[in-house]
Parts: sequence; structure tokens; C-alpha cells
Amino acid sequence: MADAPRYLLRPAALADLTGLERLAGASAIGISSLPADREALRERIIRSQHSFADGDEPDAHYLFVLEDRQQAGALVGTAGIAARAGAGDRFYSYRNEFTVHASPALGARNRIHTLHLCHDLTGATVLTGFHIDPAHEAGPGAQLLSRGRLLFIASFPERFTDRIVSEHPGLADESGACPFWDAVGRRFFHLDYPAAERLASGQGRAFLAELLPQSPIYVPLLDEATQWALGQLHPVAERPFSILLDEGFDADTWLNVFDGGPTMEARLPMLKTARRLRSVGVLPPAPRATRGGHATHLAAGRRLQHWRATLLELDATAPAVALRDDEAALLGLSVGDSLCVAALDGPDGV
Amino acid sequence: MADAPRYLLRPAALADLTGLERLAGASAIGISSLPADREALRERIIRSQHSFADGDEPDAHYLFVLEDRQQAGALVGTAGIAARAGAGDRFYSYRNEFTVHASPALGARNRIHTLHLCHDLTGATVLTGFHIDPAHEAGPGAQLLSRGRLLFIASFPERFTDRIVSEHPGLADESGACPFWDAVGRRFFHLDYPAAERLASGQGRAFLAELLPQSPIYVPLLDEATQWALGQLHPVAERPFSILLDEGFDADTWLNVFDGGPTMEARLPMLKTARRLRSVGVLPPAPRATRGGHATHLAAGRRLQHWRATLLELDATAPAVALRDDEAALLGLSVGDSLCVAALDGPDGV
Amino acid sequence: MRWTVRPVQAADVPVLSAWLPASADTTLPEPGTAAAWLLAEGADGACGPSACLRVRGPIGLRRPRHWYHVGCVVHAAPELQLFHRQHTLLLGNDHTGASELAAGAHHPALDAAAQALAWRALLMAAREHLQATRALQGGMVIAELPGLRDDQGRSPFWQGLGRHFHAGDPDAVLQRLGGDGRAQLAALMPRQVVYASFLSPAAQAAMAQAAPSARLWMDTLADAGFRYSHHIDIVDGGPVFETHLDSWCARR
Amino acid sequence: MRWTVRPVQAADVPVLSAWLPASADTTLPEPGTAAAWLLAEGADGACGPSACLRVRGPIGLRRPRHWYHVGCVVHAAPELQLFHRQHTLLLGNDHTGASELAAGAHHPALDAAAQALAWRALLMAAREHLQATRALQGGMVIAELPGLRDDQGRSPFWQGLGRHFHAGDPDAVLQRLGGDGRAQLAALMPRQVVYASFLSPAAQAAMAQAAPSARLWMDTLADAGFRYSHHIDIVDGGPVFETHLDSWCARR
Repeated sequence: MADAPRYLLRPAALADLTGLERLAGASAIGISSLPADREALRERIIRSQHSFADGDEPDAHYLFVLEDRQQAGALVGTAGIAARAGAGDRFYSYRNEFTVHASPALGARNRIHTLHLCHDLTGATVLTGFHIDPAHEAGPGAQLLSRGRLLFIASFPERFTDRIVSEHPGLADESGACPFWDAVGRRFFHLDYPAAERLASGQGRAFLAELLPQSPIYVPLLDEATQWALGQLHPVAERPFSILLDEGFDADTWLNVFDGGPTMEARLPMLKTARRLRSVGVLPPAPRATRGGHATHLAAGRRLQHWRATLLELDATAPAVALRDDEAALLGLSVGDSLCVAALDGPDGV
Repeated sequence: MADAPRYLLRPAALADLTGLERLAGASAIGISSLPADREALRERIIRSQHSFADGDEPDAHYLFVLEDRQQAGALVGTAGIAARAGAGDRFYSYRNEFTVHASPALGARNRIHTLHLCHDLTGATVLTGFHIDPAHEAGPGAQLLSRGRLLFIASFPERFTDRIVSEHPGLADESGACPFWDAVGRRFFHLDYPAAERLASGQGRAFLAELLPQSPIYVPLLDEATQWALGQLHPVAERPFSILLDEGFDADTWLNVFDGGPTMEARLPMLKTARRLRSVGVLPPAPRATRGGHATHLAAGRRLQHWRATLLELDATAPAVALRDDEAALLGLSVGDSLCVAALDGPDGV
Repeated sequence: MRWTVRPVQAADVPVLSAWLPASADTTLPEPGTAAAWLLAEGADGACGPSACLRVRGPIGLRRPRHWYHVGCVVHAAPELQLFHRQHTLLLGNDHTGASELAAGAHHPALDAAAQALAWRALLMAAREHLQATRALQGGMVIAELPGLRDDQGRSPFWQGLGRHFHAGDPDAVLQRLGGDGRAQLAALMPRQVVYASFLSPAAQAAMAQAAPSARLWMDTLADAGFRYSHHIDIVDGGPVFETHLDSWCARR
Repeated sequence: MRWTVRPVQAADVPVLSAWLPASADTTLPEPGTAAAWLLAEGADGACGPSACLRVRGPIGLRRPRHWYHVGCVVHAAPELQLFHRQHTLLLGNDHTGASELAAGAHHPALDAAAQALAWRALLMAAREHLQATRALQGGMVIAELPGLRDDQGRSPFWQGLGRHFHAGDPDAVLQRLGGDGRAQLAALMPRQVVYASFLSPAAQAAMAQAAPSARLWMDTLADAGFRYSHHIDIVDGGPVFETHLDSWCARR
């Protein structure tokens, strides 16, 4: 018989405040990072609870936490979903753009790279604030935390858009200095990057982005270090980035306007988790052989109330699955309910 | 026993000149139309023959013709593939872009539509000049003519790019007057649309597009009829457009810079024909029952020399297929060769 | 008729308000600052307050001011015998820091000859004020002239451009919000270069055209060496005239 | 020292070529056209040809001419106490149709005092020519001044902007292609508004700065009422001065 599921992904509750505070304190700097102060975190949790209860608010924001059942349910990760980028206001990005300037008489053809301030991603659904305890970063918990959100979106599509985006922190050093900000934003704000981040979380990002130049930024005019930093990922974010790359996200088109980090984008139906998603029935407990046809699956119930997700070893094609009592209890399911599942890849997934 | 295949898609040869001339004469006006004059057509055929022989030229252009075997091989359609949009020069499009202008004090939030002159599609592979005899437009011949090109691209990917685009004519009346041209291009050229088309085919499109304004066109400043015409399809092109829409092409992002018609774009691996593509072995002749599991398939050999495509009724999953002698001869295949096939949809496909 | 010019005083404001547009600023400038509000009245009490002119010190430094710069772009292809000049409009704050002569107004009964002399007297007095406060002023002096309006008081320039970006009445906005109204309207206008040829012919024709009622004031400015600066107002397309303060002061 | 001014003749060209830059146009204008090429020499044969100046009729009408317009944009957020003025550069053809005073050059041995007088004499003669051919001329007259160069003859403005869009030597292009070279370089430069703050400090400082060698000529122009037009050369960032032809002619 297989072990009990180790990880559980579920909506954040007020009882998670202390655990979230600890994760926020340890989290990397970045525009999408969790607020480190307790009151702001409490507000996030309450907003998330409202969002689960009523998904129609333009600023709906769902906050999830990852429990390690082998550590008595200790919080080891958190991640979120914002239903609409910009939350009713504009959502700014830089789009990479390439234009050819040519002079036949000079035999010159130059492909000029510009950054174009745009609202392209306004209104898309955003995967936000992925933070995981480093001890769990390489394992299946990270998969559940990241892809579980896609399972949630695919299960409740009326609350989200077809277009999913995800911002990832750009390069910055230990002190929070960010080469992209220093070369671009700072020319317009005379603020260092941490100060700009504080402003953005207070006044709103659109307010700040509104002050950026409306004409394209000519990349050849930036110093080489900054050119190199465009779209580069902060090393701390490699794990969540690579999971989404594997899902099928594109990372080449948009940049974060503040730190120049890559903003990924995809259409939900093209993503691995959405394509593999299927619905299976819950059968009474019975032995599940772990033979060749089995694989690790994301699995969650289909009801929004008490939504829970975990990883299960399941037959990759069977229309129904026998859940052990502990598994059914963990997911809040009974025999006859149905279950959304999506297979992870073998070696990477487990 | 099933009928012999009716349609054959193959590279154009000089012997097709008269047939092509007839098709070109009957073809609709449009930036991608075939030249109506015999010499220009002859050059097109020769260029296509060079491209089949050596696909490395930046201006490689493959010209295909569709034969109706029930009319003694009469030419009933033609279509092409340009390996690289812009053929080594810039390829211009207008990209639809939306920006929000807001004034909190005035309670105003306006979503402003602009057209942004861009080189986004430069270098992509282009599906060109689709023309079919109206008598065959609604039938499977049109499917073979349009999707057969995707089968060709997917079979020889080293000659093409992953990104496929297709231009479709915009609105224009009988005399060739085009509302989009009159509202945009004409302000910069003082030429009517047919004259601009002649220029574009002589001097090159990039030459002409270079003279268009470099700043975005503010759509609210265009008259209502032109705003309405943006991205609208000329009625004559509905069939090829709908086939590509069904394949999975996106038609909302780019416009033709001259006539405002929709320019479709897709990633090859996402297209229906590419996703359904599989390779099967050729077996000796044997009865092929037409039972439930069978479907109409695009089918072509895997060799570039003497490439031929047709439609066959095949088992949708079998790893090998028994070809009748006439079918094998038509496709130039022998037992033991392999065959690329991709299923069409049922009712629409046959 | 001879005119004397003096600063506007609190007692003059009710009289002046009757001539001025409803949205005009009627506050008295603080003495000793770069700003002034000047009033022309008949010398020797021949007639009462008849025309006024405001001087503003460096503008746009607390609240940005916006204008369109009117540029020129050529599209040329000798092979096609194509040579095509187009006007362009680009929103910007080019005159930021200039001093301004603003909101001239006169008694409705003042005839043209008297008006011309009054403007001249006010302009000389403004120059004296600018010279006396030179250290507080900008290098350039500008004067915005009201643009063309049709019989219903609508601006053809706004009808051809602004209206497509804000459906509301711009005059009502200016009346309600004053100078900030113009900045709010600017936030809704095109941010990139606009080719004037996309505007209606009436709007193109109205670009940089002053209202007939401003003709005498414009002539007075031109006589003093002010010239069209290739900038226009974002609402009515009226021209902005400019001169270099020091050159102007150096003129006899 | 007194100067007389006369049109350049074929016999003068070898002498003048020695002073002029290698890329300068040395063709003689056809008589009776808007163009002229004027030469100052000492009165009464006191000294030979000493300085020259070209007058060009309306420019940019056959081959487009390009300049950067130097504009100003304000980014303001009172909530942040943020008020930030920036210069912007926008490529355009704004001076199309103006007449031009171009390619002034002088004998290397001419001292400053003599030069100043020679420029003044040439400028007066140019004005006479423009007046005499008024119907053929534009409404504006411009004069481009050479921009700053470093010890190696490199332009800091080009180093900070143009170089990032064309790796080759712009002076070699101008020498090889003449006026068309500037248009070819323009085709490679940014087409949208560029914020000057993205340029190196040296390039920003060089914007609209004339070379020290052009100082006397610039002063002569300023004395005659020419002013910086907020346009600069696309290669070296030298300022373009302008005046209204009719105002200039009306000056005593």
C-alpha cells in the first residue's frame, strides 16, 4: 500500500497567519513578493476568503497554502491567483519589439530592439507570489503548489480568463539594487528600487507606471549590463519559472516594467495541466496496484467549497479511482463524487 | 471498393502555365493575387521549381496546383508557400493595439485602439495565393489545397519556420476601391488601390510600406466605415479563411498594411493538421473496409522529389495502410515506403 | 486716446469679471512675485478700466502645461515622384518654464482703435514688469491666442481631434477645473505623434488659427516681435506666440 | 578693415576649396535662382578672398532634410513631490521649405576681428539676395551651426546617440554621399521620441552646443535676430538657428 499523501494545497485561512509571516520574511525581494507585515498579510487572507466566496470582484485574489502532512501540516509554501491583471485598472508591461532600420546606400540593416510600454496583459489572470520553503523546492510539493493553481483555474473557468500570465523577479543584488530599474525607472523617479517597490505596493503599480515614458525605450542606448539583464530571471525564481516553462508558458515577449524580469504568458487550453485534465469518479477503497500505467497526478475535488488538492498515484486512463479513506478525507470527498486529475510527468513530476 | 482519389495536389510545372493563367484571370483582386500576365506566371513557376530543388534561398516560394482527376487532371486550384515573409527584407503589418487613457478627475477611462506599424511577422512562413475554381470551393478539393500546404511544411520543417502566417484580402468593391486604403495609404501616396497594388508587385511591398507613417494610427480618427472595415475579410476569401480558422489560426492581431484585411498567424505545432500528422507504412494492395474507424485523411509521400498529396479514406489509428495500385502510382509510392497522413474532420472534411 | 496702466486692485475685480470668461482666474497676484495683473484705463480719468492682461512667471512648474508641437514630416520616394509634406502633432510640455502673457480681456464697448492702443500700453507695461523681475522670469515669453470657433461656439479643431478622445464638453471641464482641467484633458489625448491629415479638413484648417476677436492682440504681439512658436492649444488649436525675453527687452 | 561681397566665380573655387571641408558642395549656383554663393574680400584689393557663405533657397523639397526637434516632457506626481523635466528628441523634417545660410568658411589666417566683420558683411549681402529673390524663398531662414567635437574630432553627441544605430563613421558617409548621406543616416536613427536622459552625459551636454570655431558666426547671427529653433543636427547635435525672413528684412 502506498504512503499517505504528503502535500496538501488549500485556500489560506486566518490560522495560517503565523506560517505565512514566516514564509514572507524568508522570501526574496521582488515586485510580487508577499508583504512581510502581519496586518497586510491578514488583509490578504481576508481578501482571499472573500474571493473564494464571491469571485465577481475585479480585484479577486486567491491565496493558497501548501501543507506538509509529514510535518503535522506545517506551512511550507504559498502562491496566489489574481483573477484580473490590473484589478480593474491598467496593467503595464514592456513588450519586446524588433524593427529593422535599413539604408541600402550604406549597406546597413540593423534590427533595433525597443521596449514598448503596453497594456496588452490587462485583465488576464495572473499567477502571483510563489514562495516555498527551500527544503521543499526541488520536490513534488513545488509542482503541486504551482500547477495546482492551473488545476483550480481550469476547474472554475468562469472566474478567470483564458489568458494566464505570471511575473517573475528580475535581476537584483542583495541590497535590492536592480540594474534595469537603475537604467530605466530611476531616470524618471529618482528613487531606488526598494523605495519604488514600497510605493508600488502603496499607491498602486498603475499609478507609478503612468509616469514612465510613453515612447519606446531604445535598447541600444542602455548600457551593456542592462541590455544583458533584460528579461533575465532572478536566480531564486528558477524553480517556479521552469515549472511554468514546462507547462508551455512563453517567456520571450513581455517584461516587468519595474525590474525587467520576464512576464510569462499562455493560453490556458494550451497548458499541460489543462490539456491533461480529466474528471474521474471516486470509488470505494480498494487496492491500487502501482504498475506501469500509473503516474503521479494532481488531484482535487470539483467543489469550490473546501477545495483541496494533493498528489496521488493513479492509473493514467481509468474513468474512476478507488480512494483510500485517508485520501478521501484529505480531499473532502465521498464515494460517487468526482475528482479532477491531471498527470504530472514521470521523473520531473515526482 | 472505394473510388479512385479525385484530387491531386502537386508542385506547379511549366505545362501548367495555361491552366494557371485561366485561374489568375478569374481570381479576385487582392494583394496576394496571382499575376495575370503569362510571363510573370512563368517566372513564378520557374522560381518555384528552384525552390523545390534548393530551399535555402531567402525568397524561396513554392507553388502548388490542384488537379481534378475526374476531369482528366484539369487544373482547378493553386496555392503557394513563401518560406520567409519579406523574403530577406522587412515584412510590414499593422498590429492592433489597445491602450487605456484615463483621467480620474473626469471619470474617464477610454480604451484607445491604435494600429502599430510593425515587423513582427518578418521571416515567418507565409501561405500565399489561394485560388480555386468556384465549382470546387465548397468540397474536399479546397481542404486538400489549403491544408496540403501545412502537411508539406510539417513534412519538411527545415525549409520553413515554426510560425505560419496567411494574408487574406480586405474589403474592396468591384472597381478595386478599398476603404482602408482610401483612409490610410492614400493619404501618403495619392494613388488609388489598384495602382498601389501594381506598384507593390513591381517595387516590392517593403519599399511602399516604408513610406507609411511610423507613428501609430489612432483608429478613433478614422471615419466609421473604415473603422468597421478594419480586419474585415473580402467575401471571396471566406472559404480559405474559414479552413485556416478551423486549423487554429488566430486572426485578431495583425492587419494587412495596404487593404486592412486580416493576417492570420499560428505556431505550426498547434495546428490541427500538424497535431494529427503521423507516419504510416505502405502495404501491398488489400481490401480496406470503410467502417466506423475510417476517416478522410490528407496523405502524401515523404520524399521532396515528386511530392504528391491526395485524400484517402484510412483507418484512423493503423500503423500501416494498404494502398491500391492506382493510389500508390498517384503518390509515386511503393510497398515499404512511408506516408504522411493527417485526418480531416468528418462532415466538414469530406 | 492715451492709456495709463496700473496693477489690478481688489476693487477692480467685479468690473473685470464681467468681461472675462467664466473660467478665468480672478485672484490678485501677490506683490513682489513674478506674476502681475495689469489694467489699462484712460489717462486723466478719461474713461474707467478698459482692458487687462495677466503676466505669469515660469509656467508649468507645479502643474504641467501641455501643448501640441506642430512638426513636419516628409515622405519622399524619388522613384515614384512622390514628395509629400505632412503636419504632425505631438503632445508635450515644450514651453515649461517660459513666462506667459495670459487672459487679455477688454471692455466690450472698446472700439478697435482704442483696443489696439490699450494692448500696446499693456504689453509695454508687461515688458517693464518682466524686466523689473527678470531674475524670476523664464528665458522665453509666450502668449496663447484663442482658437477659431464656429457660430455655436464649438471649436472645429476639438471636433476633429479632441472629441474622438473625450466625448464631454471641454469648455465645461475648463470652467469646472480651471488649469487642471487642461491637464486632465491632456491625459486623454493621443500620446504619440498624430498625422494632421487624419483630422477633418476643418480641424486642419483651424490649426494655429487665432479667433478673429484676438486679431488686434495678435497684431500687437507680432509688432513687438512675438512669433508663432509651432505650438498650439490642445483644446481649440489656437497658436502660441513666443519671443525671447531679452531680445524683446532690447528692442526699442 | 572694410569688406566687399560678390558672388563666387569659377576662378575662386580652388582657393575656397582649401578652406572648406572635403564634403562641402563647391558647385556654382545658377544665376537668377534662389541660391547664391557669396564671397567677402577686402575692399580696394586690401586682401583677397577671405570668407564665403552659401544661400540656399527652400530646402528639403527634393531630398528630405532631417533634424531632431528638442522638446520637453514633464513627469509630475504631486503626491510624490515628483516633478521631472526631460528633454526629448524627435526626428523630423520641420524646417522643410526654409531658406538656408550654409557652409560658411574663412581663410585660416583671418583674425577674429576681421572675421566678425566679414560675417557681418556676408550676412547683410545674404539678406539682400534673399530680399531680391523674396518670391523664390521660404518664410523662414535657418543656419545650422557645427556641433561640438573632442580632440580627436569625434562628436560626443554622435558617440552618445547615432553610434548605437550606425557603427560606421558618419563623417566618412557625409564625405562620400554629401547631403544624401545625412538622409541615409537619418534612415537608421530612432523614429520615435527619444528621451535625452538615455544619452550619455557628454552627449546630453553637447546637444545644441556650437563648436567654439563657430562662435563668431553664431554671435553674428544672434545680433541679426537669429535664435535657436529647438532643432539640432542629427550627426553632431549642432544647433539650428532661425529667423523669419520678413522680420529680418524689416530690421534696421
